Amino acid sequence: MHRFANPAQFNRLADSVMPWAFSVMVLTLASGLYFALFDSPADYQQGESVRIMYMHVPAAWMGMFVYMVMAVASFTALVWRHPLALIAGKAAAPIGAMFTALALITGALWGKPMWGTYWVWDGRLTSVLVQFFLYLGYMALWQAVEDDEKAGRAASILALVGVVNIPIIKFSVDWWNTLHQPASVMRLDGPTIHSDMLWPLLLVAVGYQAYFVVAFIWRMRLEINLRKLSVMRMNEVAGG
Amino acid sequence: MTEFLNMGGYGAFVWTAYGLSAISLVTLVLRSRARANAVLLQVDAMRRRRKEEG
Amino acid sequence: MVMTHLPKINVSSAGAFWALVRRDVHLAWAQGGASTLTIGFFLIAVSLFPFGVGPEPQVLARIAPGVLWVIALLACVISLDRLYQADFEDGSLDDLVLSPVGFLGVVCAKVLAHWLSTTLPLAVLAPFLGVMMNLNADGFVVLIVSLLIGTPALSLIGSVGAALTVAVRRGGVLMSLIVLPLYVPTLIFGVGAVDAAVNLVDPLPHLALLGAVSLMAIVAGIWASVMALKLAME
Amino acid sequence: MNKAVLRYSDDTQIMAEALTCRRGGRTVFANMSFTLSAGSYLCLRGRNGAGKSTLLRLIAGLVPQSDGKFVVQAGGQALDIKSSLLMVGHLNGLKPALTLRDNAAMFQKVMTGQNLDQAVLQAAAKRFALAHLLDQPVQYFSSGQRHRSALMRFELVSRQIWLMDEPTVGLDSDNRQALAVMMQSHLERGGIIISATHDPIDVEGIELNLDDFAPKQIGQNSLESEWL
Repeated sequence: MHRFANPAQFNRLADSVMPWAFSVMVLTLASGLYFALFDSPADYQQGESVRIMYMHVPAAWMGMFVYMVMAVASFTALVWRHPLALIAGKAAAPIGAMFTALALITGALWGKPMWGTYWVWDGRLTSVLVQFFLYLGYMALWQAVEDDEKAGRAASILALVGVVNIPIIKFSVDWWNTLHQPASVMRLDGPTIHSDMLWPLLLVAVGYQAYFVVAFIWRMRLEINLRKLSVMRMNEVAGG
Repeated sequence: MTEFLNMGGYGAFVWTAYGLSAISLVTLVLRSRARANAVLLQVDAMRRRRKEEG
Repeated sequence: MVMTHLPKINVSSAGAFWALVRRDVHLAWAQGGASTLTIGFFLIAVSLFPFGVGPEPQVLARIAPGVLWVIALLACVISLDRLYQADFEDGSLDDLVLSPVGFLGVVCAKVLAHWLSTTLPLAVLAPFLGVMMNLNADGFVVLIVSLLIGTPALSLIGSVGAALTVAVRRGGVLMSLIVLPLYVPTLIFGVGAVDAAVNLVDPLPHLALLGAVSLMAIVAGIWASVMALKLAME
Repeated sequence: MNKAVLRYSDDTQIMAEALTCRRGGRTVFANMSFTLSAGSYLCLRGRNGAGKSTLLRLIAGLVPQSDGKFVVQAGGQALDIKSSLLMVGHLNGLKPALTLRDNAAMFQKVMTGQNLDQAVLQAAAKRFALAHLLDQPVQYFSSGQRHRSALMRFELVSRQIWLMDEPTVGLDSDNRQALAVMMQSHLERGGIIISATHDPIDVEGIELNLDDFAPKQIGQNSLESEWL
């Protein structure tokens, strides 16, 4: 059995990491919000609505980051048959999907004041939309396959195929975007990022990373307990 | 204060963005935590019953 | 006459491979096979658009490349969920994977058979529907060529979805959810090629990119399908 | 035409040592050992869910073993199991749209790359009383007829190791007799047969009860699963 694989060891590690992750999260998010809302300049064109950027951009980054985490977990699960890696993908997926959805929603909320419509087929937003569908497919596959072990490995294969396709999708969407580029579409991350704007952006981004660790630990605990329950039930039935 | 809330006329959008993000992040963790503990209770209950029978 | 030791038959799996392809193409066109249904879907779905957007020729001409490609793509997806499931349910998949053809041979044979029996007819049929959609004449040839270059990627990536959901009852909808996002590049470059031809712009770069995606799909598609099939056969 | 009497190599051996198989977080069977040499018949017994089918699929190489050793060897070096075995499962592997003759020809072509010898097909069909159905599409067959059609494969393709999952299902007495005769002659030619079945076939062989290898009952705490 893998040295690090059993759930008890994971729980011990999680218990020691949790306080640190939590405090880092609270600190960075609090200061990030303070800078974002109070202490950074409004944009000369967009006015105060630029503050939505501090929610939108980190969320989009996290959507991409979590998919990479899922891909690494899937690779480990498939190559080394690592039982914890198998469910790490399932634990991380909802977090990634949430961040991707938040990126889309905040993108729309930001688009409305700037271009007068909630949705604009900007290259980056469209890629995030397709990425959201990849998350949905991954999570749906987990639920559809009954046997936990097989569901995990099937979803892992899909995650690897997905991660290989993401750059291709990104390229084709950007290429498609330039093809149908309406005259003057403001690029979503604003003309240039004023240095004062950089601070809140980075703080929120680090805060979201710390948040991911916290959420991931709780999601993993849930998945581990669910697996314990299903194994207990299987043995109850098999006990005959 | 109201000037701050107004956000130069974009208050609705800015606060919805921040509010929605905050609610989503917090709900996900709380729900996962609650479910994790609930399932753990179930597992312990089954274990105890199994011990009595065993 | 007693032969002391069984002569080692050199099992040529090539013969078996083509026999499998022929069988699947035959079954696809046999009663209850996927091909006739898929072509029927393609015809009906495309002809719905004039009802939806109105019969004005310029409108139809404008959206023709996109509609033809999207519907061909959807027709491909709905014909794919039975790619492995039919053989999985009647047990012949067990025999195929235990035969010298092996997992890799089965996946390649099935994808090739699907491409020949389903996507090829779509490509051949598309121009007739192009007429109905008032597609500009310059676009006809490139429409066929783009479908021929692009559809292998549809069959290959679709095969991954089919293999992942082979043991899932009513896996068809799930398969579409899994596969359609991965079809975006093929769709974009395919429609881009036909649009370019219609606007008298050189379609070659679009076709090249479309071909690149299909080549990529060969690598990713076959590897993932074999892995997924091995998993399902456990 | 006296059929050439094929004789399989005598030093083929199937050897399992402390074989364990875990699936879906549950142990199906643990540290099972047996050795099978040419000409022997192993009959798997055990309640449903004891892992009979799993063991057959493990031997066929479709299911990975979790622990222990499992080797198929001939004269010391390992044998590629896939090219020397034939398996029949609950499902019959017949395409309903094709006739029995086409199904058999397809099976022969896929398994050996050669075309089917019609005389061999005729003999096989006669053995299981299917000669009159050769040109009928399988979709009209009863489940018993379909099962007998599946059993014909052992006559069509000559492989040393036969794996049979519930071979007697849906067979009436004289077909059961035909099956026993076919198995007996295969054993005499040095073949190896492993079958999982509830009702006995009158072919003498070794019995292996999988219940003896089930994970120890819940009472003791050795419910080994990495999740508990």
